[in-house]
Amino acid sequence: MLKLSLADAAKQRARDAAARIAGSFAWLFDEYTSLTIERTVLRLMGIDGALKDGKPLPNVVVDQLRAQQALARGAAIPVANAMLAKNISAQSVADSVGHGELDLSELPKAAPDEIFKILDTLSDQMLAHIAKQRSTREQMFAQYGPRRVPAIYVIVATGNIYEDVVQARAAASEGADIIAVIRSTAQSLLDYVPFGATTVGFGGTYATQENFRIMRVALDEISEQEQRYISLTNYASGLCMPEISAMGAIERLDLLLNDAMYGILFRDINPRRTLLDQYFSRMINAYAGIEIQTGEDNYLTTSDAVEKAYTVTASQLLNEQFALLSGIKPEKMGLGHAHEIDPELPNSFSYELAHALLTRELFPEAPVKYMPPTKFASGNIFKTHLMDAMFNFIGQLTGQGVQLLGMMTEAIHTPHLADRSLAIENAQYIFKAVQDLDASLSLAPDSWVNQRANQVLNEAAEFLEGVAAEGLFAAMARGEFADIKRPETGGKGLDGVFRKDEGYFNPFLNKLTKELGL
Amino acid sequence: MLKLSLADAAKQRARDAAARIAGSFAWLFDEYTSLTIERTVLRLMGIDGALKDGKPLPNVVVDQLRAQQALARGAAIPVANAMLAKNISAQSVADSVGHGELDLSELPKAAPDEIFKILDTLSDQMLAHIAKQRSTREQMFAQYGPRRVPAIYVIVATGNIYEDVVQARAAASEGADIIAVIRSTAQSLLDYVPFGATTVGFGGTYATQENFRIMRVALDEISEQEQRYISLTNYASGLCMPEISAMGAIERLDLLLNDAMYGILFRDINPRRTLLDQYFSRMINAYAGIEIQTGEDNYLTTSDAVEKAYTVTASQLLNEQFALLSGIKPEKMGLGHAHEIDPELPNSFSYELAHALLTRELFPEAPVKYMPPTKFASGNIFKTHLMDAMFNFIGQLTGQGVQLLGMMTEAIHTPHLADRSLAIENAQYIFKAVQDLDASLSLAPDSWVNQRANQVLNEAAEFLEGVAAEGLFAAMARGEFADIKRPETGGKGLDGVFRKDEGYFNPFLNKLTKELGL
Amino acid sequence: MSKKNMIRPYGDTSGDGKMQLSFCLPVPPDAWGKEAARLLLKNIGYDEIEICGVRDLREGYTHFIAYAVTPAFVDPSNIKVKVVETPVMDMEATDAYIQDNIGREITVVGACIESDAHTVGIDAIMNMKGYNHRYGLERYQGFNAINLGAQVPSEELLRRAREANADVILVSQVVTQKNIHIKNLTRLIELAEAEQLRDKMLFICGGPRISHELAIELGYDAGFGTGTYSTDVASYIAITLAGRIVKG
Amino acid sequence: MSKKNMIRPYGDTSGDGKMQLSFCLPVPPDAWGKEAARLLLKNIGYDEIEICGVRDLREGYTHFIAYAVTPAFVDPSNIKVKVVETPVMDMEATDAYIQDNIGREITVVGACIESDAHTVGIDAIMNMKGYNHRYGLERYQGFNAINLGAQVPSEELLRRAREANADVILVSQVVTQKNIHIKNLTRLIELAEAEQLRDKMLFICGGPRISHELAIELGYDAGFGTGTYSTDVASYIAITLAGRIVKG
Ligand code: B12
Ligand code: B12
Ligand SMILES: Cc1ncc(COP(=O)(O)O)c(C=O)c1O
Ligand SMILES: Cc1ncc(COP(=O)(O)O)c(C=O)c1O
Repeated sequence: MLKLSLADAAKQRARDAAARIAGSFAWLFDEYTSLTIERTVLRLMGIDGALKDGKPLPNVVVDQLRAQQALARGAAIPVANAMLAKNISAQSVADSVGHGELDLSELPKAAPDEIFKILDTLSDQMLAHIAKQRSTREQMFAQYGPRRVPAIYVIVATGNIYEDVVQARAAASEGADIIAVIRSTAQSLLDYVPFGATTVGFGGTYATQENFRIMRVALDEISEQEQRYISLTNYASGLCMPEISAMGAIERLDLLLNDAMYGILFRDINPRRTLLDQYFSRMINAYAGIEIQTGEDNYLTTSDAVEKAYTVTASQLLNEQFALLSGIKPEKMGLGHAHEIDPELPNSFSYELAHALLTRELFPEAPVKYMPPTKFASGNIFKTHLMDAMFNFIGQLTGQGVQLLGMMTEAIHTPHLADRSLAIENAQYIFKAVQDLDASLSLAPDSWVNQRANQVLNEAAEFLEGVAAEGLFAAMARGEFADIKRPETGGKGLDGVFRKDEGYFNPFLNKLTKELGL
Repeated sequence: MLKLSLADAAKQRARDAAARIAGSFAWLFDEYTSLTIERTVLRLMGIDGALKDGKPLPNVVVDQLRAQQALARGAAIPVANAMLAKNISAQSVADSVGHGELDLSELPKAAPDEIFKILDTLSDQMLAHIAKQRSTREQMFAQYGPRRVPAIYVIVATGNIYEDVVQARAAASEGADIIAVIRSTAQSLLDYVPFGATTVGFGGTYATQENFRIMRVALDEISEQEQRYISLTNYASGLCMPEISAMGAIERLDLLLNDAMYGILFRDINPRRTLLDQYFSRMINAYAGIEIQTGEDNYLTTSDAVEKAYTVTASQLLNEQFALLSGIKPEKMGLGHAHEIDPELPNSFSYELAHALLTRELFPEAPVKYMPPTKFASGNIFKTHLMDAMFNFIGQLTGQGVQLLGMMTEAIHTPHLADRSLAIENAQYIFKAVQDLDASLSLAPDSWVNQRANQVLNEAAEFLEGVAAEGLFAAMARGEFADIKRPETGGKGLDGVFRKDEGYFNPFLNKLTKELGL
Repeated sequence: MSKKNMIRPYGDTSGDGKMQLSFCLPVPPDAWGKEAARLLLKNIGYDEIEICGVRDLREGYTHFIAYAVTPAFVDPSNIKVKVVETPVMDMEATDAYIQDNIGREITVVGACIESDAHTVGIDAIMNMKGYNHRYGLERYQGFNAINLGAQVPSEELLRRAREANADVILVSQVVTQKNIHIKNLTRLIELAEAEQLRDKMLFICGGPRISHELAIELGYDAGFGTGTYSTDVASYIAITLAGRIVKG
Repeated sequence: MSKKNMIRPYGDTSGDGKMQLSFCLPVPPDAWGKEAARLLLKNIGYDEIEICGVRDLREGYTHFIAYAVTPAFVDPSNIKVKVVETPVMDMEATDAYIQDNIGREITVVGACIESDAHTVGIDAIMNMKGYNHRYGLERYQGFNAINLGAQVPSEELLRRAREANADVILVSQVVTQKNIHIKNLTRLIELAEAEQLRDKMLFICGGPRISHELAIELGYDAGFGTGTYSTDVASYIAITLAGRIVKG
């Protein structure tokens, strides 16, 4: 078996530093909330729908509360109060607010214990639903058998949920284990989640709850047809991390892209906002049994994959520590890395092998998410197809958890039906060809591959220790991550972060904290 | 480094049996000659050209002698006699015979010492020319540096030598080290070598001396342009093995397909004829410094590559022993094998790895010729391209001598210009990606790969011992090779084999025997 | 005519007409060459041409990889296919069928004719061991299968068939460069006609570029392409011969 | 018109017209579907159609791989290309040229506009470290380079350019699905015209699907595609601005 000998000390140093960094945000997690967190609470209380102009009702309600400076206690209490006052459902409260028929600040205040009681009931209902989705998933896996390793993960991105369904069904029938519906460009930057089934997106399809539902129904059908559970995934990043997690939990998404720092670095979203949102978002994921996936690949699409390999390791360790704080178990941490080395570099395969083994061995329980070549994918589809084959080779050889298949048209367009099918064919052929190869091989002592892995680990440890000393926000402000400077108070969405006051109440946060044993 | 542990005893058993088999043909090599051997003598004496109807002059002369029952002494003496009688060159003798103006049997007999003298001069001249071609090649390699390992070998096969030149030049500029001009279908079965530049062939271009010359000139030009010596190869198989070797030696071909048994098994050429012809043919190759390449791939295009893997090993060992008898050095033995495992078979890569390592380690000095997937190549060019990538991977990983590149259109047509270019791109990318990977890896003790290699070796040893006991011809007659029954007196060309009489004289056979130290 | 029911290529939006192309032109790998490639596709009739790959092939040639949209479509009502229509039975069923409907062994003589040495295909149909878990005709009780192998001159095939009193001739042609297979197959049929054998036997050809349609065009009774199994051929022969016996 | 000098695809015989195609149709993976594929290619105008690959894509779709011959050709005299024609100088030469011909720093403001976040391309042109061993504009002495980065609204880009008194605007557009790049680039130019900035600055766009020709069409001064280096852009700017200064 291919096994690295990693220096234990370096592993420990790196992990300790990451833990210190993640551990230093209790002030933020304990004392702040955000617009999207409050909208999440409303969604979990059962509020959905949108105005004619598309503005979702959770936004309408939260915005009204905010305008009335009534949000510091959270959105749950005022809405529960309105339910009691009017004796209507949470949804009807939102509808009335939406129609301009209800002003939440003008209602009589109900007795606190009544408010807490109704919130207790509502939150129990929703958590029961989520728990049921979780056990449905578990039952299906038990019935059909576990996912293959690596799992075959493909994207659909037509921009139209109905075309997406066709493409997803075809892919699943051909052997895909996980379908990712790529989001429309820049949805990250919307401070709301669009509503309903959508047919127009750019480079992807909007993530909406209805789109989630439509796709889940289609995949459940194929799961039955193929007697294989087909997982569904989407993106919980950007300005609506916890809302999307909640929607995913409700509609039984199985995985979510959910990175602690992606929004900051790659979307210029405010650092405080991002860390705060990811904290709650991940608690929902943890409870829902959703496997998170992190976006370390983004470091390498921007920077050089050899020179900056250590940034992947460092980010994985940070994502791990932040995830632990939200109650996510190692076996649900799809930490990311990517096959982005210049194909012109001699020994590109050996570099990749070292990096891929390093990730596997640092996180032995994690269903590591391995991203395909994209940066050096070119209009030469034949060459790109080969690069994807080398990527698939390493994925199987090193037992990655999830293989996000590369497409030969990566540099040209979002995948056509045939592109995806060829990608699956590529993976299936290579996976089978090198199925048990790992068992025959070992790594020569003092081999270049082993040395390279240790080098990257050391660089990561050193880097993280520097960040721990300096503070994460300070390091980001200085451009230590991905060469991009992100000041603590810069970026989008900071004005959506605010201090909770004493009376703040979030029934889900409280219950999840308990359920997850945090 | 990937290194097998092969059982020494099995190696020895297999090699001994092969040596016994090859050693049992002294009666044939010493006492017989063939039409093509005699035509070869004439060609080496300087006779070339053809009649209007295309019949080559070496055939015309030999056929006249044969008709007059005057061939048992060989063709050299009668032609030398005519040269003396008429005081003309060997070419003029042939021209006159061709024009029906000369009857070789009607000439006065010159004194034997005069005949031997003139033959001595002629053969010295030709051997000097061949030696010069050999040293030209050696100088060019010394000047430009050695071939890469594995060397990039591509075919051209347009059927038109002038189109072939375009395609060969392009391929060499892109990085090909060796150009093979594939022969027109069934040229093997012609008992003559066509004459002149040709533009119409099926599935390949006729092997003619003029075509050899045209291509050599083109490649010498590119060699200079690229500062890399570009080798040329063709096929010395079929009914004209030694003639093609002679033409190749004269025109500085660098390699020749030249298998001891291919003609018997895959072309239904008579067994005696084939073994006899290969013997002389290989002496010429040995003297000319031509690297021979053997056709073990053919076993696997017909039979199953796993079940019949041992036939490749057995054939390699036989080809080795026959080659040694003709004075070929191990470093000029391009023993063949092929990547022909069903891509649907789990662990196809591991099988190939075992087989490829076995060949490398059994013949450590041989520039092993590794053939690409062909049988399972399908009209799905994308899949075939991937299979070729796996083949290239193993070629580099195990350090094969010559990588005969597969083309993604293998199942469709003889290669288009772009197909070949993509094949070179494929090899160059993979070779670079796994350049030094071998140095990092080792084979686990008791690994499946090692066990598989030993299994094949054992099967080969057992098989060869059976053949040695039974006799090669008897075994072939029983269909022991490639499941095809080839009786000793069946097949094409047996009537072209005849006993030499006491006065037989072949100046080249004698000189080569001496020069090669046989 | 409404385009609604017409068949059009599909990339990621119904009827988007997307196609992938690759080709080589005798032009340099520069903007001029790329424009030549674009114009070629335009002249063929493509829209939204995207030349995404440009590879220098040296010697004045360049390889282009492109995606483009075709306005072309196919009217499904125009699609007519000639295929072998007899049902496919397994070996046991065919043997039983022959016993019941013909009552004697069927003699089949097969070969790769002329310069073609690709026997794997015909062996897959005829040899005992067969192909992909279907035994070949040699294994059938109802067939007397004579496989002459590679590179058999047409004359010899006909001679052997006459000698054996064959019911069926099987011919394989794999090499197709410069349409040599068409020439060879045509010649065989012409010889058979000259020798008045054509109507005495079923003439069946096969090979990776053979379709039933092409076979009919060339004067054969049937043709079989890539992926044929012995069962396809055996059923066809048994049923067709039984039909003739009844009629004849 | 003689076909002799016309440009035609090349497989292995001059002018043979061979092309490789692949596409997906909403048809089953059987003989009927294959015939649909053949007819489609026939309708496009191809000859000698060989459908060599047939892959079941499920859900009623099939992928076809084919080789075919096109009778189309390109008349070389019809090939006109619009390319940036200024010579390319290296950094030192460009700096010297600016000093000699312009005598002051050139201010350049760049951005990925609207929803586009693909900064790697514009960074390759503008950032200090550059791309493939060519430093970016920030490193030039003759340039004052301001890179606004990703997802910059067109309004903001124009505002910043006005503030900085820019000579040149650089816009990058990488996402092209549903021609969003055309929409974004058009909108920027229209805004610039409305604000009367269009003629005060050079407008240059770039991205993998941008050509000089397209840029001109959209109202830009120049466009740069795949494989552009900072040197190409810097030389173009310096020489073009120098020309305007002389003229203006
Ligand atoms: C194996 C092989 C060989 C072997 C043949 C061994 C043998 N005993 O058959 C060897 C190495 C000898 C060989 C040699 C050559 N080959 Co070759 N070969 C192939 C290869 C790799 C596979 C063919 C094969 O076995 N397919 C598997 C069988 C099962 O499939 P099949 O033949 O299609 O048969 C099926 C059906 O078509 C049908 N069928 C076939 N025949 C019949 C007959 C009847 C009656 C029926 C009912 C059905 C039927 O049923 C079969 C089972 O499903 C192909 C490439 C490829 N991957 O296809 C090249 C290929 C066919 N060969 C090719 C060439 C050019 C040659 C040579 C001429 C090269 C040369 N110049 O030396 C030589 C000469 C051979 C000759 N004189 O014919 C070309 C043909 C190009 C073209 N389209 O014209 C190909 C396509 C390779 C290439 N790209 O250049 N070859
Ligand atoms: C890296 C990358 C990303 C990174 C970007 C990181 C970053 N900081 O830039 C990340 C991961 C963030 C990303 C995200 C997305 N991406 Co993206 N991405 C790529 C990728 C892999 C490489 C692009 C690249 O960096 N090329 C290298 C640079 C150097 O080349 P270049 O951009 O062409 O630039 C050169 C020239 O064009 C020119 N040039 C470019 N701009 C300018 C400007 C001027 C003024 C000048 C003079 C010259 C110039 O000079 C440059 C140097 O030579 C491509 C696929 C590919 N291999 O091309 C997909 C690709 C571009 N992405 C794509 C998509 C769809 C997306 C997403 C929308 C997906 C999604 N739904 O989430 C998101 C959203 C991003 C957004 N809002 O724009 C698609 C676009 C499809 C299309 N044709 O519309 C592609 C083609 C992938 C695909 N097949 O789906 N992506
Ligand atoms: C963690 C993460 N989230 C989200 C996305 C998707 O991009 P966007 O932010 O535009 O939704 C990516 C894409 O790379 C990602 O890695
Ligand atoms: C040893 C050898 N000779 C010759 C050939 C070429 O075939 P032909 O005998 O038709 O020239 C091959 C092709 O596989 C071969 O392996």
